[in-house]
Amino acid sequence: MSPRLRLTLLGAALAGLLPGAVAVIGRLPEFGATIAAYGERINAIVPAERHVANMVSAINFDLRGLDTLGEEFMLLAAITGTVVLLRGRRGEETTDRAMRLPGRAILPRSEAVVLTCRLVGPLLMLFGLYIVVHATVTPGGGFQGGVILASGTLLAYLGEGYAGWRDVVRSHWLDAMEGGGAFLFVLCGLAPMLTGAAFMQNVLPLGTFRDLYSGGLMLIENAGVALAVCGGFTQLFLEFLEETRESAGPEESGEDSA
Amino acid sequence: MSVLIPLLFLITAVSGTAIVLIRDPSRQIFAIAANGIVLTILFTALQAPDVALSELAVGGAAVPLLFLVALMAVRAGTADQESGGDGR
Amino acid sequence: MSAALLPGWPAAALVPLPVAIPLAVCAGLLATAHFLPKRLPDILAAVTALVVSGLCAWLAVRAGDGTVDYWFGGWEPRQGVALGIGFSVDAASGWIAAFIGLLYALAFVFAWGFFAHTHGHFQILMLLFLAAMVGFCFTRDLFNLFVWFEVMSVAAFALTAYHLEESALTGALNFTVVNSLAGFLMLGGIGLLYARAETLDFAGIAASVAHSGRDPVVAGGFCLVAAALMIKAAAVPFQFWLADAHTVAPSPVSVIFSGAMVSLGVFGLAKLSAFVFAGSGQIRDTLPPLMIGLGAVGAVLGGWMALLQRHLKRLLAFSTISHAGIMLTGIGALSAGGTGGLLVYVVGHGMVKGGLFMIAGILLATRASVDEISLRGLGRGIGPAGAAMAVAGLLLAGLPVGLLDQGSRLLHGALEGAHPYALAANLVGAALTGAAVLRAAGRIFLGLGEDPGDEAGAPSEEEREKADRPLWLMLAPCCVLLAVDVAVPADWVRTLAPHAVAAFTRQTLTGSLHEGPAWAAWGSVAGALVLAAYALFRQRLPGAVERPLSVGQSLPARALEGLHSGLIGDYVAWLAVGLALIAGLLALA
Amino acid sequence: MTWLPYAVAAWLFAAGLYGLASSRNLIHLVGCLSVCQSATYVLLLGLGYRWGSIAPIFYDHPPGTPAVDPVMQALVLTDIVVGATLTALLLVLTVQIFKRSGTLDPEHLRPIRRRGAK
Repeated sequence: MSPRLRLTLLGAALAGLLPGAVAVIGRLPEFGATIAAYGERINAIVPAERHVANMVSAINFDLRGLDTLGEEFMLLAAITGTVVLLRGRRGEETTDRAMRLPGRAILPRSEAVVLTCRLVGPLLMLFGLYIVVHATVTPGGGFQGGVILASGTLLAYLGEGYAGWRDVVRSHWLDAMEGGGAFLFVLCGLAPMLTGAAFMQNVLPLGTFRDLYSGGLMLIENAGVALAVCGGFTQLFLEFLEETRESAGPEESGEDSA
Repeated sequence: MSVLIPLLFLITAVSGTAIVLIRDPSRQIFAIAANGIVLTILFTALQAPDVALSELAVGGAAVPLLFLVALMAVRAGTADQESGGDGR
Repeated sequence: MSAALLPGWPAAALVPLPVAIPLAVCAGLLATAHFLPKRLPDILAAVTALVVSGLCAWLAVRAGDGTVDYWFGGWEPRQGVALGIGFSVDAASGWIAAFIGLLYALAFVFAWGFFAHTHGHFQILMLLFLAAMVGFCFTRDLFNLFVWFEVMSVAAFALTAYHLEESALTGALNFTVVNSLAGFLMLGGIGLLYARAETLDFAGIAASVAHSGRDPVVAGGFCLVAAALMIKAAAVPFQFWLADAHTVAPSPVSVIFSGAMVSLGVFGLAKLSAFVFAGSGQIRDTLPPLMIGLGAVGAVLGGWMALLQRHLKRLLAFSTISHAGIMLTGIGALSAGGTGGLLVYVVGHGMVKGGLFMIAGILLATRASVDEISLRGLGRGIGPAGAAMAVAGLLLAGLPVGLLDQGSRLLHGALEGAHPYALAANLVGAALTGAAVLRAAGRIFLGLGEDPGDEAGAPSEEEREKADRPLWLMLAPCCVLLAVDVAVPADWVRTLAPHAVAAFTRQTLTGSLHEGPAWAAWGSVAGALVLAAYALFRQRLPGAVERPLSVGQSLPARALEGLHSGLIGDYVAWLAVGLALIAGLLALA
Repeated sequence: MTWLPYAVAAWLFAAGLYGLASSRNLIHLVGCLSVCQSATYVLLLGLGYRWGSIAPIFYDHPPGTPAVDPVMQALVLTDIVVGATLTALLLVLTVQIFKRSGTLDPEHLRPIRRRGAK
């Protein structure tokens, strides 16, 4: 199809959908008037039953923990896929040379950048850790904290440079971290079954409401997620940044990737 | 609040449309990051701090970074090609 | 059988295991793959898939006439309202999951050593894919269904591009964009349904849908969710991604794509329309024209396109579109026979199509090509593969033996009275795809058909896969699949089907299911043989007969090939058209 | 006003579809897909909001205070993860496509070509 024909087709289809969309929007509950019974019920019963303050964490790690398990493995699939697709051609070897664009001057990293990164990096990681451990009481949790922790390691890249970063961050350790975190999460599901409870049933002592140690099993699941997400995102950044390197030798052909 | 939230929804619509309309990827990155920030503010206003925090980490930082790196990789490839490097 | 071995165990306690075990194995593999010996991931993956298959079969037996319900986290419903996520295993879902496990185990055997130096990444992605499919079959929670839908998609995207050729990457990109849009549509639909039903549990939504009468919000939710599942099921006009993705994926992955992933889209749609949306009159009135119309068009279009291909995997991909169309007509029949036929057909088709993709993989590995015309006569040294391909082709065409045939007979029975055109389209689709496979088998293994017809102008691409496996190792899983399809006792299926359908649709049902006429199967087999013979021996026909035939065939052929342009923008436009079509039919109903 | 969030969601999805259909650069196309996705965030959170309610975190307020719907927030959290994974995968595909074919224009890419057309 020519681009014009295609856009005409799309326009016609969207115009055809318009009355339907208007009808649906007209009959949806008024914005801000009420919330669904499911959410209302959870708000009503979970603080007492699970001793946690953050309902979203309670849903993610307890009531609907299976969704989070799936989500965790979706992330694992995507990162494994990214690794497979990016490494396919360049293999697993790493280069410690930085990329050079012809015609661009090579600037040494300024003292200020190095210093800022050395200061901000640890602070960011501390903040990430705070977010992780406070999952059940304040906003945030393993996922958000994990991403922030991964960004912290990224700052090490900005501050220490590529070679230094590559020295610190080893790819198969990240694999182990990611897989281990995910494994811990599955284990949190399977272990209660040994005691005769249901998959992912919260069998641990629940702790006291609004306390850091509240939520029982949720805390371990949360740690697993944090570990997996932090390892996964660092791996993701690492593999992506690798793409901007110049390859050391002649590239092998794509055939070997099969 | 009753003025702020509709306004934020409208800004979201505008910033999303901007991503579509800015066709140069190197400038689109800014629109993507801006959209991430706008969504973060909207989510905060909608009383969803958990979601806002993830959107800030993912949509405001991680995703624009991935776009940036992809763009750099493509640029490096283009430079290779121009200088007769290993690009095809 | 296993029920007798483990009589005292509560069936319900094991429901989460078929999902949790592959997940645990794949997390463990990822964490330790760097240190493991080379063959271990292969063995571990195949064993895991077999264990999953066994567990699912056992659950299916235990489910019997009812369902095995399980609530995660111990969140049982209170006052009839679900709080957590539940799995609900009925016999049909259980057997389909068991079949999927078996298909994976055989695909792992088929791919033995093929992906050895990737640190188990291939096995990790495949096991995730398996866990997601089992979760998709068992869940009774709409958002959980979406989660498994997405895990399935993400694993599939990465597996498609595994070869890293330009064609593989572009095919994977089209696949990813279209199926991501499917995910967003589904989530939008979930939002609408949640706004109306205020719960995510299937039973809760079903109750709310039944009460709400003619409600645009429910109809909109159905429209979005159905569109998402139809994209996965490659229904016309959402089918474009399939031909691209299945053509370029590594053959063990294509086995899973065509054998299980596409049919699961139909399976999900059947479950939702029979269980969740059964109470809405508007949706019940929409289903027959929508599913039968699109299904019939898909059956014929896919079959025709298959006949026009020379790239073997692309040929099989189009035949999958055709068979997915045939399955969709089963949903449109709105009867127990239609649903039952569709469920049996899913399993039978998966076995035959999986076997065929394995044969394509064998040709790739031993003859370094999948191009039918350049392979002409080159298959002589691997006769057993040729025999398997011919048998599979006849089964696809409707040879009256085995599971696939039982499924089609039930479908024919359901369509016979009210929808004769759909019955005809099903027969034509089966004949066309069977003819395409038989023609390819004749040309490759017997060296027939030196004068190619329209297929000579079809797109093709050189491709090869590593030839490091003995022939028997690749042929054995293929033969097992075909043998299981043929050997499953017909009486067992005949007695199981009515109960399984009743439990699947959560309705009570009496009597056996009506089977279609016997001439239908022979008709489509004869049609396939005639078409294949015409394609292979066309040069022997007198010119006066041959010329008008081939001109009449060529014109629509070129137009159809032009539609499948491979451009992502076109696919997005067609997606919007399909969405508008569903919405329009809902508005008219 | 009562319909604004839903209309914004529909608008974003349509705008994203337009971008996908008209894009001439794969990186731009990936951005457009994320616009389609932000439509789902807006729809879900819009459905889960209630005027005058607190966030569903009973730390500063005692349990029982009217709060917005936590389920929708949990769903959007998952959705954000989906978005990040899809973006990463698509960008990888884009980078690799560019390396193989030297172009980012979807109009010049075909998953499979006619014989001799290359």
